[in-house]
Amino acid sequence: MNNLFNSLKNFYDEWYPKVVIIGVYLLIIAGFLYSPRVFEYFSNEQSINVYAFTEFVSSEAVKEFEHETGIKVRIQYFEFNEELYAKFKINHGEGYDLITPSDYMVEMMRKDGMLQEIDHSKLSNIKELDSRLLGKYFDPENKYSIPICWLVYGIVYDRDIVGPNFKQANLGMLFKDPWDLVISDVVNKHYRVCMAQDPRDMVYLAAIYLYGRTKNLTDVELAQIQDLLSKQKSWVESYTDAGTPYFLTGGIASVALISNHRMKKLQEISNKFIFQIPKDGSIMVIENIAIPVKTKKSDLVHKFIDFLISKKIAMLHANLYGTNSSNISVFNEKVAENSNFFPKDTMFDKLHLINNEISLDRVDSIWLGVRFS
Amino acid sequence: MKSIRFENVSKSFDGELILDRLNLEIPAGRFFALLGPSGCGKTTVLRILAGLDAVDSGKIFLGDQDVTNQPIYTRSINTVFQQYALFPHLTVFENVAYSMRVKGIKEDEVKERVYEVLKMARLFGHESKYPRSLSGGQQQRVALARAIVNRPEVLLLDEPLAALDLKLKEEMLLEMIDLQYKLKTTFVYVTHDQFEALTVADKMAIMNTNGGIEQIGTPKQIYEFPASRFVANFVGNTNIIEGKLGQSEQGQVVEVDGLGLFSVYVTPEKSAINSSSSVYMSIRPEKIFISKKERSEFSNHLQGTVVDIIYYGRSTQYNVKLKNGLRLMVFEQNEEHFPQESIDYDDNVHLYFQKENIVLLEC
Amino acid sequence: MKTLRKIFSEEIAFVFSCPALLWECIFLYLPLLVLALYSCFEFSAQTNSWVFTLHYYRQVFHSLYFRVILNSLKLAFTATLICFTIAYPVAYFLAIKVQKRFRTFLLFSLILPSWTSLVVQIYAWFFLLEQDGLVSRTLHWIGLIPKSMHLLNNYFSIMVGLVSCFLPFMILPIYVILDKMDPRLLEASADLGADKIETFKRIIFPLSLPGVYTGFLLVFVPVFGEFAIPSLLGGSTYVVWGSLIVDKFLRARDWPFGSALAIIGIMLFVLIILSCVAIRNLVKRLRGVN
Amino acid sequence: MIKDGKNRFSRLIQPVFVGMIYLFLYLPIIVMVLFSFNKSRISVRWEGFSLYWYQKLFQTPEILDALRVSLVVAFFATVLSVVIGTLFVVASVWKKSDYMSWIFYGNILLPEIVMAIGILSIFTFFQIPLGYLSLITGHTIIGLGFVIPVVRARFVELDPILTEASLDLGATYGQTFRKVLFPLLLPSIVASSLLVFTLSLDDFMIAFFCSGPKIQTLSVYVYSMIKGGVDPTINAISAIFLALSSLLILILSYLKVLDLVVSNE
Repeated sequence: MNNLFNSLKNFYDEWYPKVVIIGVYLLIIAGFLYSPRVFEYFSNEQSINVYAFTEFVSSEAVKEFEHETGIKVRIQYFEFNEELYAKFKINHGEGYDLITPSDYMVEMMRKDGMLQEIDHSKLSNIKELDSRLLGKYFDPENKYSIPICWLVYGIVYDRDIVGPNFKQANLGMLFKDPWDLVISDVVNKHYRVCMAQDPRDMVYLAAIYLYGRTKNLTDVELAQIQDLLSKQKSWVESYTDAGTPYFLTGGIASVALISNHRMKKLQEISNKFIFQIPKDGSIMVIENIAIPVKTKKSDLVHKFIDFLISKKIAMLHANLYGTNSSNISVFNEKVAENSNFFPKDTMFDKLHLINNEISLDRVDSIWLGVRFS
Repeated sequence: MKSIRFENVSKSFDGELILDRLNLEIPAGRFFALLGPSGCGKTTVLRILAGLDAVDSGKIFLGDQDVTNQPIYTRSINTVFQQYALFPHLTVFENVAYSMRVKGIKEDEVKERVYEVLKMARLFGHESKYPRSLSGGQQQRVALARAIVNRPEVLLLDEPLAALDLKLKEEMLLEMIDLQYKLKTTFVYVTHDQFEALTVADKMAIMNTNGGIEQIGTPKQIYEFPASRFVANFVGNTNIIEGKLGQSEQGQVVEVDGLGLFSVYVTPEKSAINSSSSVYMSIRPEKIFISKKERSEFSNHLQGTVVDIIYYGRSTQYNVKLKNGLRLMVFEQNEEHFPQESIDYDDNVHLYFQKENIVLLEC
Repeated sequence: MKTLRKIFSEEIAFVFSCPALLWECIFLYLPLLVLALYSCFEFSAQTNSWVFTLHYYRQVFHSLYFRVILNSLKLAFTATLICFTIAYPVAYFLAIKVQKRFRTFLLFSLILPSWTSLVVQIYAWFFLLEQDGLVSRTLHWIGLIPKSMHLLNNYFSIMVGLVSCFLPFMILPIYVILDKMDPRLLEASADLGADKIETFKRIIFPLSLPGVYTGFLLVFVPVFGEFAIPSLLGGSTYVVWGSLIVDKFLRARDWPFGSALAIIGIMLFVLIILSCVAIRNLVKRLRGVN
Repeated sequence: MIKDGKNRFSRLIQPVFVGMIYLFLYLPIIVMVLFSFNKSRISVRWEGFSLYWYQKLFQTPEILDALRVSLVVAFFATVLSVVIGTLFVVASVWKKSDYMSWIFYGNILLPEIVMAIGILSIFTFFQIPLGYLSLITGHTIIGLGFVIPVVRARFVELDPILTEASLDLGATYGQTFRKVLFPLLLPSIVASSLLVFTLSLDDFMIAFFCSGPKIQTLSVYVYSMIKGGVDPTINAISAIFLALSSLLILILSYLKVLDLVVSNE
């Protein structure tokens, strides 16, 4: 008994100082890490933190908004919806006041309870929105999201490669073996293709090409899609977004999948290329503004949303980025200017939105199979 | 200037006992040498003294003060390290001034004392050089200067001359003796080189391979009257012959198998050795007289054949094979300027020595 | 050393080493532990509790994923080997041939490129490697290739990117070791009758091995985990471990699976290192016996 | 004569090889600087000289902000990792508790994404606000993995003989560290600082996950620009940054500070 007591006492003597030291250090580290909270508490700066796609909220617009309202706007950019989602999944999006998820991401975030309802009555410009973009599957009543702009994927090709038989671009230009097209005289020389970076786009596009739909795809159909993409790989130069202009202007690839706003940039460098929306349909993406559930700056954010969808700013962004504006009057003006980049109304029905029916896991496993074939 | 006393000091490294209840007294103000073969633990003694290693048990006194648990930097003991351990980023001056500067001594005094010491060490004019641009001997002197500048009670020297050539070594030894004489500091000199130890020491201790002290005494005592076979063998060269102590009509004798009787002289200290017990006889090679002629003034006489002749300059060594197969080493002073009998390989020679030159050692 | 120990007291040492250790534990090992737990527990809706499972590990081993890991190891190994082949002569030249006053300058100009963003450098390679790019033209001019070639989106371009980004990390450690080498050793070797090649083979190279090992680690590890270079310069046609993990964590949000992938990759790597060490020791021992 | 010629050839081949390797390393840099003066919007064709991107750079506060964040984070992460790393090395070497050092190999071995996710989950779990401090924390972890091995290698080389000599001469542990070890460790400290600084500037993963909503580093900004190809303003800022750091290195080497890092004395 005494022995036990002694050994306990020794243990205590030995560890007591160490525990105290560790405790002190932990306090210091904690103090160090939590100190911003203190500053935060004392600061009452009027500001909103925006987490947006690279090309949808410009610093010019922000400057103007800051100038008009005196509210400070900080922007950070992300590249993929999934980055946004991953960050929100871990820390519930704490600190962000406004985000720009794409269509399918709105549905996911909405279902996960990450988004706040938007008060439409606070948005004076809401009537100017293009009605074709409202009430889609991902947010039937637009309670959680407001479209800011939209894009459509088209085919860009070198005008030299097409033969006299060629009339309108189609998905076959991407998915059929260029040799076959050469033989059947559709094109007059062999070419290589650039596809987009996101495997999801690839799978859905293949589904449109094969079945004309993106819903209710069976396992067999998905397997066929994988086969198609695997076969296609041999004439694909690269799966890239950023590299496409390099490969096209460098003459390495002659046909590419490209979104219409990126095409606008390409057009600025070279006029060798023609952009068309494939006649068998394509993918469209609606980019939205949404408010994370954790923000406490709802009023300021609504102001900013209203500002973003106003005609002036929508015009600014449409000019700057070449995106299709969600503001109907801006859109119509742009179409009038240059109809090439925009889908005609008849085409609109053939444009498919990405949905969440095929899980990302499934897409990834198809993709891995493709890349390893 | 303080004496040092080790009381029952034990120390082990990794479970291996290096020092086992060591007792040692080092007199104050003397040049004390600690001599022992490599790996005998003499460096450990030094490190314990300096405070670089702690003892497992036992006590160390500096004068009357128990310093066993005193931190290294508070001990008034300085060391000259084997590889000098000069600070490569400091000049000679800064190296020497280091110990005073860390104590916060005023810069005027630092300057004065450093120059004094540098002069003493004949380093004047080198004070702004860096150690790497100095020669080995100069580095040695910097290390020495650095160690004495703070006037320690005890100066420890850990094989300080190991890296120097013979000539420089002899020079440095004399300088150190001079220095010790001037400073009157207690010097503790650790070495495995008997020549260095015999040269510098006022008093020396011999350590054996087990970390025990074999003998303490003046160099003369150690050399002439080794207390054990180990000491006799380790300090200088010697011939060891094993035999049995006995009594005959001429007095005390030792009987050796195949060689007959040796008459010996038993000093009073050795009188405790029992008659008819086995003993070693140690005879220094220079105490043996070698000749081809018969002589009668010596108390012991042997015969043998020359098998090796090694010319040393000041002396020549003959290895002589005795009739029982034992080999003896003999030194003879060289003298070529006067005619001398010449001894050659395979010559039969007579060996003579006096019984007083035989040191009896217990087995 | 015991007195050093006594005076430099236990408490002070503890106070000194605590910040680094705590930092390490809280911000590296604790999270790692959490991720490791993630990879072997599954939330079961039926029992409403966490259940232990090796499901994710099985998934890694039974699929293409494992091949991806092996491929990345191969890629990393090749890149490291190329880096080593190039870096050694450069380090040798810097350490032994170059005059001391130029050395500092040359060393720092070695590091300078890595102070610009990796992505920017990669994009510059885009330009350099394209069909009519500088590299292709130069190679054509020298006569190495028959006509100007498209050098992007293949194994070659990945290698160029990897090597150009990680080469300094191989050169520096080797340089450090070579620079420290005692020139007398070389003289001794020459004196013993070894020619330059023999001296290199028997003295310089074996002595520089620690630097080589460090360089190996400094290049192999980041290349193994690299995802940006293979995916940007390889035209997404090459899948590597790094981008798999990034995909799993970022895109698919399949954290358990991502963790399992990460852990298996690291294990595999550690296993390789350990077996290398073991083989070396074995060889040493066998030699010792003979 | 023939032999001489051959000698000259073999003497030349090494410098030429090294020169080519340097060229190889600098090719992308040269191209980058070149394109920062290009008129074209996409860095793919030379379309004439222009200072437009530099002008635009100074009108784009985000880039300058991002650069500032990067530099601040890199600076503090470097200082912090050097200080606590060196303290650890001192304690572990003087106490002979080397066995603890292996845990710092983890920092080099783990893929950055795993580290980043891990750190983010810990920060979120404890509700620690993200920002400068979380970035500094993360980069300090990366830094420790380099500081500790580098400084330790040097320390072990110096110790114990110089430490002992200093203690023997009456210096306390503190004085020994300040007056003997620190000056001698300085090269390794400076070298590892440079390394940590570089890594912190280049890091993307931790910067991406742990930066929080208010700040972003230059590397994250650059990455988010990738989608549209590298904007020439990025080239411009890289060129400026490069020019500044070259200038710094030139000044330092003129002041002989760098020799300190390179020499082993």
